[in-house]
Amino acid sequence: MKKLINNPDDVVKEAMAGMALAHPDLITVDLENQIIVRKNAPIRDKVGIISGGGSGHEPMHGGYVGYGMLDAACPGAVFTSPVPDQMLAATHAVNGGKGVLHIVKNYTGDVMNFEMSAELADAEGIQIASVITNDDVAVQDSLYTAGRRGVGVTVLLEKIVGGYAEAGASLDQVVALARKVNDHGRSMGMALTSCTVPAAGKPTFELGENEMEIGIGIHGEPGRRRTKLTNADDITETLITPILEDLQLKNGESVLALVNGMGGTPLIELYIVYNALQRILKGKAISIARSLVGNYITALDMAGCSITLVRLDDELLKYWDAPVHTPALRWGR
Amino acid sequence: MKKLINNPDDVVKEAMAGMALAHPDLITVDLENQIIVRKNAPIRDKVGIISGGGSGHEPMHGGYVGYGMLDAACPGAVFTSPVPDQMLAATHAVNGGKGVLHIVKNYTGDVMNFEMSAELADAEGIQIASVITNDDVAVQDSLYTAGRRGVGVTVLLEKIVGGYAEAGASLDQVVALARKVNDHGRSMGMALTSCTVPAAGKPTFELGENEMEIGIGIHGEPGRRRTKLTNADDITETLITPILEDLQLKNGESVLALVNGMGGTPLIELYIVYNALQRILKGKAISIARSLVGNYITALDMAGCSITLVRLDDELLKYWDAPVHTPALRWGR
Amino acid sequence: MPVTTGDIRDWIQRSGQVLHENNAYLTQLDSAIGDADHGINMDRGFQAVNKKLAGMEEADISTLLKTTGTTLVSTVGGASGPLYGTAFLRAGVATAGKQTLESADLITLFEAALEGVKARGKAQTGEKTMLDALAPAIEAAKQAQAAQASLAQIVQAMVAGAEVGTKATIEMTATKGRASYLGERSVGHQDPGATSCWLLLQALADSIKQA
Amino acid sequence: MPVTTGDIRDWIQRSGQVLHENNAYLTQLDSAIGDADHGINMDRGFQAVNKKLAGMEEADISTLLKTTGTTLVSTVGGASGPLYGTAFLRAGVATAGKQTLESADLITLFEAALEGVKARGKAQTGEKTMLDALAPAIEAAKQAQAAQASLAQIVQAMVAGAEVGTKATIEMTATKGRASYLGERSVGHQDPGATSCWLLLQALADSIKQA
Ligand SMILES: Nc1ncnc2c1ncn2[C@@H]1O[C@H](COP(=O)(O)OP(=O)(O)O)[C@@H](O)[C@H]1O
Ligand SMILES: Nc1ncnc2c1ncn2[C@@H]1O[C@H](COP(=O)(O)OP(=O)(O)O)[C@@H](O)[C@H]1O
Ligand SMILES: [Mg+2]
Ligand SMILES: [Mg+2]
Ligand SMILES: [Mg+2]
Ligand SMILES: [Mg+2]
Repeated sequence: MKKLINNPDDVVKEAMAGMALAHPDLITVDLENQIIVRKNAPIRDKVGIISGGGSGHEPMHGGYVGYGMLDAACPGAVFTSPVPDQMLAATHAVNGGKGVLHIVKNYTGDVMNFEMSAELADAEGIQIASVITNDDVAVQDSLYTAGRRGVGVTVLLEKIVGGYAEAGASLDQVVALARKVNDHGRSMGMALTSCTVPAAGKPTFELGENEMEIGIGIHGEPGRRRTKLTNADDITETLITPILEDLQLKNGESVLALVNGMGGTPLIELYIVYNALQRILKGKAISIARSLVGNYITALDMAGCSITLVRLDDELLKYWDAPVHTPALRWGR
Repeated sequence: MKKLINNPDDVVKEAMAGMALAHPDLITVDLENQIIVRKNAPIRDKVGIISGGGSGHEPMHGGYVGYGMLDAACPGAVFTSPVPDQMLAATHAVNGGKGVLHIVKNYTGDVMNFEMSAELADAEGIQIASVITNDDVAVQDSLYTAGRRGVGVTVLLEKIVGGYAEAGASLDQVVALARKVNDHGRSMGMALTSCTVPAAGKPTFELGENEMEIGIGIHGEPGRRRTKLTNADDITETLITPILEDLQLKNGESVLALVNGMGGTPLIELYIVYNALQRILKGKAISIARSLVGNYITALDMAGCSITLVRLDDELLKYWDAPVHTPALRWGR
Repeated sequence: MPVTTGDIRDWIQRSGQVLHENNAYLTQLDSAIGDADHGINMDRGFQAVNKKLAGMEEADISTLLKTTGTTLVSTVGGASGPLYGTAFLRAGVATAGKQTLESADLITLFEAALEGVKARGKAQTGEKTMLDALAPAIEAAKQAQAAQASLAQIVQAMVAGAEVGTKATIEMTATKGRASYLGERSVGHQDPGATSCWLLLQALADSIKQA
Repeated sequence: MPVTTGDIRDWIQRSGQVLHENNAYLTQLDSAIGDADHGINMDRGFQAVNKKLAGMEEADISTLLKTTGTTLVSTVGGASGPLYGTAFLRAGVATAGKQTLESADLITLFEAALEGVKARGKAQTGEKTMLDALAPAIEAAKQAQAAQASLAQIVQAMVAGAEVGTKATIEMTATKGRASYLGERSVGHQDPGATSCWLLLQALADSIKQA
């Protein structure tokens, strides 16, 4: 294992400490409770928004704490959902009197831990709502699985509902918009290499020099199938086809697109994928109104990418364009 | 070789096309001349600023084209400096009547190609100035080498002088500030793994599972020495020591710090390095007034990092903080 | 001989050791069909539990089990944290006021744990989870009890039941948890959570044998 | 027999083939002490050159050489682009108006090229660069000329001189170009630019033998 780390057990704490030092104007880090909180939280009369999940997906979620996005993030151990204590502490830290939204990616562990924290907050009389993201089309038979995973849409959703909350929306309104973003979004990912969990010390899976995994999540879980490595055009086609089928996008519709790197893939390759994506969508008369190309929801050092599309309407576009100022996403201020 | 690419020969063109599609509000890409030009260039009565170098260092330089930074970038083939025709075309595209600055990283090829383009532009009567960055302390005996390489300082310099040019400075003033930034900055890098040049198809060098290269550049060149792999704290110490010696930073001084990933190293590790860096500098009463942590000047898919420090004064700080809006760096608007 | 408070404490301590020793093994199993952290998670959780219990010399059986449960919830995370946490919490509730546990008490304890896991995880047996070790273990315990077996024999039967159940997960297609994403590809791999459950029961048997 | 326009055209074409065949080899050499692109660069450049020359049936020696030079400058990049580009440009200037080249003309051509490389690269021999193939090649040519050798023999002498020079770079410490960053670690590796220079001279010899 080759990583820029000290003791594997200290990876999350030290990275959090580093984040706190790098962004003192935006966030504070509570190492005791292992949460990252927006500077000056709680914001009076604003719905508080928290999210969380295993570490290893940086910049998600800590990098999205700040103006116009999240009020707090709860990073678990690497690839392990956080514990209810963290979400409860974060809920306390961001509760400005207008209720708190929990954004939860659909993984058994995340769902259960957030659920337990919501039960505890509820018992204290705090108004809590939870929205679960489940955009990964790689998971097909949701009847026979834990359901579709929450992946790339989570980032876009956090931005959009963060903008809405900043504009003064109520908890119910924020929840409704969050559900809408999730319903309008789908993702699919692939891996060229495995990632290595620091505490495990070796790659989670092995891929041959001419193989790739299609339909992977963001935790080094094996995907739906292993196939022969092909080129960027083919891979983009493979990822986008089930997304388009599932979203049933029609001629003339416009989307928000995320071409996301898994952590070990350089930007030059992601732009090549974006180029292929544009070509394919253009052929179907679907226009990309807004886009992100880069590492936004990663799987440690995995090489690979995922594509996310969210069908846009005026409301979504408005809050996507609203100002945001976080360590990883910033515009308009 | 596992990469998200099509034909290795098309990597640069397709990535440029992808960039153009992803950032139509900021840049236009001239594929014929292989240059990336700021939207609405040339800007009347503003010093035009161009830079360039081999591709494979994304987001540098194309990602830094836009308001408050570069007016054009000239990407060469992967790790190969661009040709004079590109710099000449870019010079034409950005010449707003106040002269054009060429920012050149100190590599034999880059220097010669920029030199030839400047000779050609000069012959046309265009006012040209060149500034060479050479901040890499890994290159020690500049008498017996091609001189220190231009690395991380280049990014910071492009931002600072870009802000200055945007504020209306003359070519002479911009040149003077650029020289100052370069003089005040030093960098050092290391690699955990090699990178793979797409057209070469295999890693440029081989490193054992317990080895690392100290003092690497950004082209997969071997470093000054190969040593046993240690931890993030030790590595940070190793990188920062020669920088501090060379810069002769004194107690109480403040710096702009860049902890840069080489392309294959995830953000979580870079924050760990930043945490170590802060601790070391704090011990020497040097404060980090501003910082960047992320992939800003990369070497394809190489795992590793570099550290850059620039001694700050009010002038540098002012133009660092000035608004910038490019694909890869954005604040203040 | 009934199970004493000391036996329960010994069990939790021993579990910590066993899970520590099997950290890499469980993580390896989780690499194949999950995200390579189950051993790390369980080890972290039981280390925290044993640190916590070390300061609670006077605790009775119910308190020991409940504290184990809350500590697992607070330190494990992932799927196994809430599941094992709930299991131990429910076990603690089911043993409230008991100074020792007879065979019937022990079965009650594990049935409460089983119900807790089912409720929290919304899962059934046959879905390739820890339930597939725990449920057959309880089934085996009941049969042994019906056959007038001793407490020690009942616990041995549980271990045997958990072993059979764990091995049976190899052929199952996962439909719950992370392994479910793999669909058919999950077949051929032993479930990490079932394996840790079997190890926990093995530790209990050793604690009782020891006593 | 003097060198004709056809020989020069054949040389450039042959160089393209040779560099294409040696793309991986030169890149491999550049991996050891550079950035793994020299073969790729030279191959790209000469492909462009030959595409260009294909449309210039009437060009004389000087035009062929100058066009090769400007095309290399415009398509190679890196250190080798300006260096080889300048070399061919200067060679073109030195052969202005010539319909054929006698031995003395050929030596003049290469001396002009050498001066061009030295000026552009601010380098001397002994610094582990292409100069260490080119300079001894010219030295050998002059000696052969002094010994009344035929033009074909002179070119053979150049190839031999370039070979010796290239092999000698193995023991040199680089002080120019990218390899200089390696300091002592550059010793033990043959310089890629010297190697491509030797290959170019070999191609010339083959073109002349062929004619
Ligand atoms: N819904 C569920 N009900 C019961 N057990 C489950 C459920 N989901 C997962 N498990 C168990 O949890 C184990 C995985 O635990 P762990 O790896 O620690 O968590 P995670 O899957 O979040 O990484 C699985 O092997 C399985 O036995
Ligand atoms: N200053 C110089 N003078 C002469 N030749 C040089 C000089 N610098 C480099 N070279 C030659 O250029 C070769 C490298 O060419 P190439 O790999 O194409 O360019 P780059 O080093 O820019 O990647 C070296 O092997 C060396 O022979
Ligand atoms: Mg997990
Ligand atoms: Mg090069
Ligand atoms: Mg797991
Ligand atoms: Mg080279």
